[in-house]
Amino acid sequence: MKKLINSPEDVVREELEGIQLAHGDRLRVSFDPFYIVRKDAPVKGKVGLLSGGGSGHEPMHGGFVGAGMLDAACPGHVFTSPTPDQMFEAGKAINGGAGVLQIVKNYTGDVMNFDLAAEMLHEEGIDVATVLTDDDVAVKDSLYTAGRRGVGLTVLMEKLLGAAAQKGMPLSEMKALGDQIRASGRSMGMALTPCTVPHLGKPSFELGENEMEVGIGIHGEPGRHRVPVASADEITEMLMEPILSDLPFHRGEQIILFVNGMGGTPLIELYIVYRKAAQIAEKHGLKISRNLIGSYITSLEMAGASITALRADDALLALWDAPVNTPALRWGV
Amino acid sequence: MKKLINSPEDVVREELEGIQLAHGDRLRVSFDPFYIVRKDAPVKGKVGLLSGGGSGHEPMHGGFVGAGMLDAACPGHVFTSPTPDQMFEAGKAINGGAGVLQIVKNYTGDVMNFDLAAEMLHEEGIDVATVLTDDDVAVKDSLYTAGRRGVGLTVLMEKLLGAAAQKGMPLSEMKALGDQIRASGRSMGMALTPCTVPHLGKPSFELGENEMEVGIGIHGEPGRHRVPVASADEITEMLMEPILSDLPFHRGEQIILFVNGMGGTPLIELYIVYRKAAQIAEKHGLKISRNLIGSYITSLEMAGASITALRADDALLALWDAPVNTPALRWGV
Amino acid sequence: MDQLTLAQARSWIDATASVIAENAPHLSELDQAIGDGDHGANMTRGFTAVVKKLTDGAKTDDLGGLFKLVGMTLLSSVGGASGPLYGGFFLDLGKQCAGKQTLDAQALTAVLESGLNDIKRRGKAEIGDKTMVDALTPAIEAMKAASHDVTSATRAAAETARDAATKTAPLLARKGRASYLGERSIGHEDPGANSMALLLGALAGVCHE
Amino acid sequence: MDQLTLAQARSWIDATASVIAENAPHLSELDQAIGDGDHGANMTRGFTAVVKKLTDGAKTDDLGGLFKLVGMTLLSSVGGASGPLYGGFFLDLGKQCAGKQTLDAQALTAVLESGLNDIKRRGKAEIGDKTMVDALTPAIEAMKAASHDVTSATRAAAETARDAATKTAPLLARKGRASYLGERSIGHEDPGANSMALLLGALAGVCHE
Ligand SMILES: Nc1ncnc2c1ncn2[C@@H]1O[C@H](COP(=O)(O)OP(=O)(O)O)[C@@H](O)[C@H]1O
Ligand SMILES: Nc1ncnc2c1ncn2[C@@H]1O[C@H](COP(=O)(O)OP(=O)(O)O)[C@@H](O)[C@H]1O
Ligand SMILES: [Mg+2]
Ligand SMILES: [Mg+2]
Ligand SMILES: [Mg+2]
Ligand SMILES: [Mg+2]
Repeated sequence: MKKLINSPEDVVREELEGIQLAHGDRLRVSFDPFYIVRKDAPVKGKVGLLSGGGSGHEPMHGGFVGAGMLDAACPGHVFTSPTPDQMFEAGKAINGGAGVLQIVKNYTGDVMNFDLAAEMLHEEGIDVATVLTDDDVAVKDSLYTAGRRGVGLTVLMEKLLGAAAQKGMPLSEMKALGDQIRASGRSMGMALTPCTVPHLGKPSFELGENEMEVGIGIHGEPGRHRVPVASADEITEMLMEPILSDLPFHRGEQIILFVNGMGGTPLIELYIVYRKAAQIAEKHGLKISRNLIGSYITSLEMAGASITALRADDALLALWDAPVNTPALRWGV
Repeated sequence: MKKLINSPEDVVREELEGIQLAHGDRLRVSFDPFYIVRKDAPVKGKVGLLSGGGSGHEPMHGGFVGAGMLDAACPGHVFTSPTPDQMFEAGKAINGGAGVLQIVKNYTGDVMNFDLAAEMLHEEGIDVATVLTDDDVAVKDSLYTAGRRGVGLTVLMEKLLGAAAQKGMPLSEMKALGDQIRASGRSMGMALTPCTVPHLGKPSFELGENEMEVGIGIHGEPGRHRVPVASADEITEMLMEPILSDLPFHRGEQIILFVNGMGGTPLIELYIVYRKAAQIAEKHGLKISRNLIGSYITSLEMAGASITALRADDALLALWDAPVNTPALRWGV
Repeated sequence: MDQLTLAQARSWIDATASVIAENAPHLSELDQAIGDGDHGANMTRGFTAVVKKLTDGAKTDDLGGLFKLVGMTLLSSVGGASGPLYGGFFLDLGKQCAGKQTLDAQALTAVLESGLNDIKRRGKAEIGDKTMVDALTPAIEAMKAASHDVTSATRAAAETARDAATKTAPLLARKGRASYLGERSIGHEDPGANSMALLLGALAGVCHE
Repeated sequence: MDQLTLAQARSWIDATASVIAENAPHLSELDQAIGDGDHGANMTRGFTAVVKKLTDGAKTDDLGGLFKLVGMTLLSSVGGASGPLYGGFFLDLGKQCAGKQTLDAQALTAVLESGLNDIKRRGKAEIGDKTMVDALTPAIEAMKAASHDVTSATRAAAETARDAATKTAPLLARKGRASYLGERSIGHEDPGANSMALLLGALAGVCHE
């Protein structure tokens, strides 16, 4: 295992120290328990937007804390959901009187921990609502599983709900908007290489020199199919077709198209994937109204990519265009 | 070789097609010869800022084209300097009457090709000046070599000169400012893994499971020392000490500190490196006035990091803070 | 042995911490095959935190207090799916044992069954879904069938759980991370069933001495 | 053979293109050891573009026109360090040969020496710096010493360049990318010296037939 770390136990704490040193002008880091919060929190009268999850997906979620996006993020250990006390403390820190909305990726651990936190916040007299993301079309028969996983859509969800909160949307409307976004987005990912969780020291799965894994999540877990390595165009088709046919997306619709790197894939390759994805979208009669290309929701150093498509109307696009000022996503300010 | 590509020959063209599809609203891509240019070029009365170099360092340079940064970028083949006809055509496209400034990384190939382009532009009646970057302290005895390499400082140089150009600074002052920046910044990099140039299909060098390469450039070339893998803190010291002692930086000075990923290193590790780098800077009595953390000047999928420190006064910081609107670097707008 | 005492319960927690730490690599390996490879680290982190609190002198006057402390600590240190499940399990044990200093075999069985129900309520898993429920459910049935002393009841539980954990291998996972693998989850033992077997093994160990 | 003709010069370019393409993997391997591994691809891309232009019927009425076309094409298709160096070299040959249909051995030697000087001026490399200069310089000396016919002069050049390219291995690189390696550049042949030897080998080949 080759990593720029000191010791596996210290990875998250030292990362947070780095974030505090780098962005201390606008973020505050709590070390007991771990969370990252806007320095100006709580913003009075604004719904506090809270997310979190295992570490190893950077910049998500900590890199998305700031005006126009998250108010706080709770990092767990690498690939391990955070604990309820983190969300509870973070939730209290960002409650400006209008309640707290939790954005939770649909994993058993995340859901149960956030549920407990919601109970605790509720007992504290704070209004809490929760929006799930479960956009991964690679999870089939989701009725007989823990359900679809939350993946790339989470990034778009955090941006869009962040803008809505900043505009003063009340909690109940935010929750409805979140559910609408949840219902309008689909994703799928693949890996050319596995990744190595620091405290394990060996790759999450083995892949031959000519194999790739299609339908992976974001936790270094193997996917559903192991197939021979294919060209970028073929891979993009393998991801786009299930995404587009699942929702399904209809001719004439507008979408936000998000091509995401898994951490170890260079940007030059993501543009090659975007090229084909855009061509496929066009072939399906979809209009790409906005796009995002880069490594925003990652699996450590895994090489691979995921694609997310979100059906968007003008209201959603206006939220997308609203100013955002976070370490990892910034425009309009 | 596992890559999200179709064929090695098509990598750059297809990447450019992706960029055109993704950012066609604000950039224009020329395919014969290859260059990326602001859609609103030439900007009348403004110095046109031109850079370029081999591909494989994305987002540099193409991702830095836009208001407040580059007017055009010329991508060569992977790790191969572009050709004079590219710079010549791009230079003509961005000349708004105030001349063209070329930012050139100090590599034999880049320097000679940009020199030829400068001659051609000059013959066309366009004022041309050139600023070199040669900030890599890993290159020793630079009098007996092709000189120091241009690495991380190039990103900061493009941002700062981009802001100066946007403010209407004339060419001669821009050249002087560029030379000042060149004299005030130093960098050094290291690799945990090599990278694979697509048309070669095998890694640029071999590294044992317990080896790393210190003093690498950005072209997959081996560095000057091969040493056992060390902790993030030790590695950061190996990079910071030569950087700080070379210029040298003095107690009480302000710096912009840039921790850069080589392409395959996840952000979580870069923050761990930043943490130590900031501690070392503080120990040396330096004030980090601004920072940049991310993979901005890369070597394909190489795992590793580089650090750049640039001495900065308030005038430079104002240029840093000025609005920039490019695919890869954006703030204030 | 007729009763599980507070001192023994405390030893149970210590023994669990040791056996979990020892088997952490194995638990993580199981989790790496069908999950995300952190189960060993998660459980070790949790029980290390518990032992630290106890060693640092956290006051626990009765079984209820002890189990509540264990539950709260697991909840705030484990994370993942197992954190709320094991945390909730011990919190439930704590509720059942409020004010109690000892448990006889029958009471112990009832208390563990209540804990099982908390796990099932929270995780919505049924028997056969390839989770820790598959180890705990038959273990409790075995306790009911065993003779009415704590030593043999817990030994029955431990042996049954051990066996049941192994038998999760051929199951198709329907809950938790492993469920994403579909058919590919078949052939691997469930990590949580294994940690549950270790927990019950540690219980049998202290009740045997 | 007394004279290099336009037709032979044209064959020289074709032969160079073939031999460069054949040896591209080797050239890139050499460049990967002490550079960035693109020399084979760079040179192949360049000469393929040249041959395409010629096959597509680009008009070249004399040696000057032919070499100018080669130079311009290399300049706009090779990139890297070798692009301006080989491009400039052929542009210089073009200037020297403007209006000429043939070159005798002495004239050919003088023209190549002028090209060498262009390379040295542009790249600022001296003999011993471990570059293409180390192959071309002794080759020109050998031509001067050889008997005054094109066949033996070019054969001497080719053999000497071949030998000199091999002898770049023990040198410490002082120019180009390889110079960054310092001592570690020792023990590897220079890629550009090798491509130069191929170029001169191709020349000897067409002058021999
Ligand atoms: N819904 C559930 N009900 C009961 N047990 C579950 C459920 N989901 C997961 N588990 C148990 O949790 C174990 C995994 O725990 P752990 O690896 O620590 O958490 P995570 O899956 O979040 O990484 C599984 O092996 C399984 O026994
Ligand atoms: N300054 C120089 N003068 C003469 N030849 C040089 C110089 N720099 C590099 N070369 C030659 O160019 C060759 C490398 O060419 P190439 O790999 O195509 O370009 P790059 O080094 O830009 O990747 C070297 O092997 C060397 O022979
Ligand atoms: Mg986990
Ligand atoms: Mg090159
Ligand atoms: Mg797990
Ligand atoms: Mg080269």
